[in-house]
Amino acid sequence: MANLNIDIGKLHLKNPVLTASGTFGYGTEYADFMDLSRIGGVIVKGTTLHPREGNDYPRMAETPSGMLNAVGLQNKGVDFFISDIYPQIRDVDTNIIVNVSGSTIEDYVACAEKIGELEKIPAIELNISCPNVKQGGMAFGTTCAGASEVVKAVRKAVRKTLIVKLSPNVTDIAEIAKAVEAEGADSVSLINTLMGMAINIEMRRPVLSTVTGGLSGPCVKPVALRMVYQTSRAVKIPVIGLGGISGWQDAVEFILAGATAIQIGTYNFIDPTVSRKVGEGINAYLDRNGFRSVGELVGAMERG
Amino acid sequence: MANLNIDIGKLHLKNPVLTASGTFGYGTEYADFMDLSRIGGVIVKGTTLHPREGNDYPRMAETPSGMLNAVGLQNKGVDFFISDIYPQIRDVDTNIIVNVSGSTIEDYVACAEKIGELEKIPAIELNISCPNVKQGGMAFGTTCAGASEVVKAVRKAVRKTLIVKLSPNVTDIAEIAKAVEAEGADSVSLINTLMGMAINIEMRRPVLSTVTGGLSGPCVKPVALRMVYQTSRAVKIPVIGLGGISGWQDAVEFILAGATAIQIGTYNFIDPTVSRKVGEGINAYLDRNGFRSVGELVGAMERG
Amino acid sequence: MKKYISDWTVKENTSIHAHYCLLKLVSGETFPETLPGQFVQVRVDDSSATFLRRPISIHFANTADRELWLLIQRIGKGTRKLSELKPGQKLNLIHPLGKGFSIPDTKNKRLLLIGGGVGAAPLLYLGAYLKENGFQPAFLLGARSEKDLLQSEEFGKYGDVYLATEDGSRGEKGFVTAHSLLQREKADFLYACGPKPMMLAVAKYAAQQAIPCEVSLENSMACGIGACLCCVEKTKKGNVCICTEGPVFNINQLTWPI
Amino acid sequence: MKKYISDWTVKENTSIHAHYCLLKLVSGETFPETLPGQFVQVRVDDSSATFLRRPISIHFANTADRELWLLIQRIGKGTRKLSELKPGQKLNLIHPLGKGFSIPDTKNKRLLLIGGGVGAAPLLYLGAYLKENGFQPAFLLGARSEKDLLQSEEFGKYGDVYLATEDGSRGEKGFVTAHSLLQREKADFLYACGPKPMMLAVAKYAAQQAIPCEVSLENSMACGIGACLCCVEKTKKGNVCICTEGPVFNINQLTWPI
Repeated sequence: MANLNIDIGKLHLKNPVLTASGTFGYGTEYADFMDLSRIGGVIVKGTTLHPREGNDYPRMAETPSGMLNAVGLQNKGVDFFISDIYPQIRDVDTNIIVNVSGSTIEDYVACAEKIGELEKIPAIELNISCPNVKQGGMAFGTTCAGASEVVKAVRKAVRKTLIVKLSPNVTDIAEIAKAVEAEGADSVSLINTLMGMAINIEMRRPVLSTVTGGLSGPCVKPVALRMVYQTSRAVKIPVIGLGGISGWQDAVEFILAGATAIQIGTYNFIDPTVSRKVGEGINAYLDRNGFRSVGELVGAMERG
Repeated sequence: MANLNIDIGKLHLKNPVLTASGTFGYGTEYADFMDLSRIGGVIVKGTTLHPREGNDYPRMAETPSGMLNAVGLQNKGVDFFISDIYPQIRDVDTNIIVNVSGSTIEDYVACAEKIGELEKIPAIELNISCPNVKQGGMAFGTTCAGASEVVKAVRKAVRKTLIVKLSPNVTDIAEIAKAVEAEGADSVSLINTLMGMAINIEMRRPVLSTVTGGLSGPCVKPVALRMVYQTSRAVKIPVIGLGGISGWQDAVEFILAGATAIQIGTYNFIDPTVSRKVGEGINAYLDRNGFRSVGELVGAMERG
Repeated sequence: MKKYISDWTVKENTSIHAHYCLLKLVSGETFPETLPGQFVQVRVDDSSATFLRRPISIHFANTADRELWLLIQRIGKGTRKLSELKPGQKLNLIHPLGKGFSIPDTKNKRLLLIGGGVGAAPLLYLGAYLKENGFQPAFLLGARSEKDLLQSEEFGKYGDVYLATEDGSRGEKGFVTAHSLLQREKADFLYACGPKPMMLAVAKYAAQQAIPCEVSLENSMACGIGACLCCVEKTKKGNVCICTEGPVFNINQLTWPI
Repeated sequence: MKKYISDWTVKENTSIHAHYCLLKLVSGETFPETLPGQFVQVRVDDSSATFLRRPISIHFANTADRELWLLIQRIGKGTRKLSELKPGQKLNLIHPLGKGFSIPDTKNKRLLLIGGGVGAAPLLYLGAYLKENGFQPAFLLGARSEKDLLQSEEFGKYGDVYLATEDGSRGEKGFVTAHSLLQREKADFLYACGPKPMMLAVAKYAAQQAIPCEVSLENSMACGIGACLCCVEKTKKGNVCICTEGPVFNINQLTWPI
C-alpha cells in the first residue's frame, strides 16, 4: 500500500482523486453508490452570490466520446448553500471544496467570503472559465489581466486554500497559470470544458439552447493532458489535472504529465463509482511499479 | 439532383467535398478505392521550399474517437513536387490544391511562388497552423500580427486563389480570420489539429517522439463546428470547414454552421471512400429537404 | 429510495414489428422496490456514439420473478444495440430512478391511462400496479398505425383498452386525443405518456375538463441522478431536473401553454 | 498491386491457448493476388478505443478456397474484439498492403525462416509459398514458453521445424537466436519476424555471418496506404513508410545498430 497522501496548499488529501464541480452534485447524490470517504475530496457544484436559474433546455448534446453541456451555473445561491446544503454535508469524511463562480469581481469576492467562513470547507475552487454564461467567468479566464484581477481580489478576501480553475479556450494556458500564481493562488485546476457546438440537421438548428456549450469526456483528454504538461512545467504551485479521465490509467497519465491531484468529471455520469475505482487503481499501479508514494509519480517521465 | 457547385474565390468546385492535406497523400494513394473525379478537390500534403525528413518515429497515438500525429511536414520539397509529382496528378479530373508550409516568410513566399506557376494547380492552401514543427507555421497562426504578415507576403507573390488554414489553438479564431481576410486571403479553412498529448504509462514517457502532437478525428468535431460558426459570422470570405467529419451528416452540420465547403481528414484512413460517400449524402439530403443548391444550405439555421 | 448499479441478465429479447423490441431482464442481485413511472439508466456499451447511458422507462416490473421489462424503439445507435442483445448477455443498469405516478387515495375513481406509441411503455406497469391495488384502470392507446400499437393484449390484462391509429389501421382513426371515449366519458384522473404534442393535447383537454392529469417527460439527460442538471423542465418553481423531480409531473406544476 | 476494401466473412475463429486466436476469413468477392509478408488493415468496429484500423500480417492465404488466415494475440481492445468474432460475422479489410518478402532466384538455397512468438505469423505463408515454388524452407521458431509457440504443426507441413522456448518447456531452452541450429548450419538467406530485440539479434548474426537477411517491421500506423506518414522507419534513404516500402526490409536498408 503506497502512500497516497497529497497536499495542495493547506489542503490535505488522503488520496489524489477529487470529483469535478458540476458532475457530482453535492456528493449526496452519489452516496447510494459509494462511500464518499474513499476519495480525496468532492468539489461541489458552481455556487454564485445570487440564485441562478441557468440556461433553457436543451442543455446537453452527446458527441463522439463526450458530451456538450450548457447548464449555465444553475444554483440556489451561496446563502441557500450555507443554510440548506452545508449542514447536510459538513460531516462527510472527505474534503468538501466549493466551486465559486460569478459575473463581477464584487460577486466573486462576496461569494468567496461567505464560503470562507465555513469551518468544514477547507478550500475554494475559483471558476474563471465557465463557457456557458454571458459575462461569465470565461471573460476573466481568457486573459492574463482578467485572471489576475479576479484572483487578486479573492485572494485578499479568503485565507483558505485557493484553487483557480482555468479555461482551455486560450492560446497559452501556462501564461494564465503564471499570472494567477503571481497573485497568490495555491493551485490551478485544468481543464474546464472546451467550447463546442452541435447541430440538429433535421431541425436545422443548434442542439443547445445557448448555441455553444462546454465539451467534456474522453474526447478532450489529449488536449487536457498537453495543457497539464505545459502548465506544470511553467508554475511552482501544484496543478490539478482533469479532462476526460475514465479510469486509473488516465489518472496515471495526468500525474505523469505533472498533475499533483486529479479530478473526475463527466465519467461520474457513466459509472458513479469510477472515482473510488480510480483511487484503487492508482494505488495498485504504484505498488506494482515500486513507488512508495503518489508524490514520487508526479511528473516522473523519462524524457520530454 | 441538387446543384452542388460552389466557388471559393476563383476556384470552382463541382461539389463542396475536399480531402484534407496530409490525409490523402497526392490523391494517387486512393485511386484504387475511388474515382477522384467524384469529389470537389484534393488538397495534397504539406509542401515546403526545402525537403524535410519530418519527426522521428513514433509519430502516432490512437485516442478516444481520434488520433494524435506528429509527422512534422515530411516531404521532398517543392522542386521534387514539381518535377516528380505534378506530372502524375496534373490531369486528374478534380481540383488539385497544394498545401504550402514554411518556417520563415521567405520560405513561404518562395514555395508559394513556385506552386503559383503551375498551370493545373488552381489554389494554394497556406498552412499557418502546423503544431508539429519547431518554428513552424503555428508561430504565425496564433497571433493576428503573425498571420497578417505571412499572408500579406504570400498574397503579393501569388494570384491564385489563396486559402489560409487556421490553428484552433487560439483564444479567438475569428480575430485571426479577420486579420488574414484583411490581407487578401480568398478563404480560410479550419480547423487544423488541436495540440494534444498521450503518455505510455508502462514506459512512463510520451507516446510521440515530439511529446505533443496534433489531435484530429471525430473527437474534435464539436470544437471545429463552434469555430466554423464563429468565424463564418465574422468574415465575408468563404469558410472551409473541417475537423472530425466522418459522414455526410457531419458535413451537413458544418455547412449549416456556415461552411461553404468542407474537408475530410482523418476519416480517410478508416474509410478510404468516405469523401465520395459524403458528396452523395449531401446531395441526397438536399433533395430530401427541397434545397435546389448546396449554396442555399450554407448557414441556413433557424436561429442562433 | 436507494438506487443500485448492477448487471442484469437478458432473459428474452423479442422483436415487435420492424422498429421495436421487448427486452426482459432478470436481476442477479436484489430486486429493489420499483414504482410505476420510474426509469433506469442503461449502459449500452463503449462505442463512440453511445458514450452516455440511455434513460429508459420501466415497462413492467415483476418483483416475484425479479424481472424488469423495457420496451424499446430502435431510433439510434444505442437502441439498435439494445435490440440486438441476446439471452444470457449482461446489461448494466442504474435503478430505480425518478419519482413515479401518484396513486389516488380512493378506489372508486375512474382512471384513464393515455399512451402514444412507444411512450405508452410505463403505463403497463402503472395499470398492473393500479389493478393490484384495487383500482380499475382503462387504457387509451394511440399510434401512427397498427404496427406501432404495442402490447395491446398485455394492457388488456389490467383493464379495458381503447385504441386509435392515425391511419385507421386499428381502432378509431385519428389522434388518440380525438378518440370518442374522451367525449363519452369523463375520467376522474388522467395519466399520459407519449410524444410531447400528444401530451400537450391531453393536458389541454384535462385543463378544459378540470380533470387532474399527470404526464411523464422524456428530456435528454446525462446522469439520471440529479447531478448534471441537463434534463431540466421549466416549472412554476423554476428549472427542475426531471430525473429527480419527475419524470412524472402534474400538469399544474408545468408552464406548458394549456 | 491493386488494393481492395471489402467485407470478409468469418469462417472459423479458434482460440489457441489463453492469449491467441486463429481467424479464418473467406472473401465474398474476388481474392486478389497476395504475397507473403503483406498485411491487411482490419476495421474492428466503432468503439471509442478502436477508432483506427488494425494492421495485421497475413498468416496464410489460400487462393483456391479464397481463404485468408490471421493469427492474433489478444493484447488490447481491438484484438480482443477480433478474438470474439463468430463464424458468419463480417469483417472489413483493406487488402493486400505493403511489399512482401523477396523470393530467391535459384532454388538450391538454404532458406531459414526465424519467428518469435506471434510474430512468426507471416512466415507460415512465406514457407508455403516457397515450398510451392520449389524451395525447401526450414523454420526456427522461438517463444517465451510452449503456450506461446503457435502453429508449429502447421509450419511442419512446409519444412523442418526447430523450436526454442525461453523457459525450456519445448525445444531448446533459451532465445531463438541462441539455438544450436545457427551454430551448426549456415543458411544462405534469413527471414525474420518477431519482437524488435529478437530481430535485432538475428540481424546482428546475419551481418556477422554475411548472410542476406530480411526482417518484417510492425511500426504503429494509421492509414496503411502511405498517406498518413506515421509508420516511418529510418532507413539509409531517410524516413520511409513501412506500409508501402515495407513492412519487409533487407537489413542493409536499415540504420539499425548491427
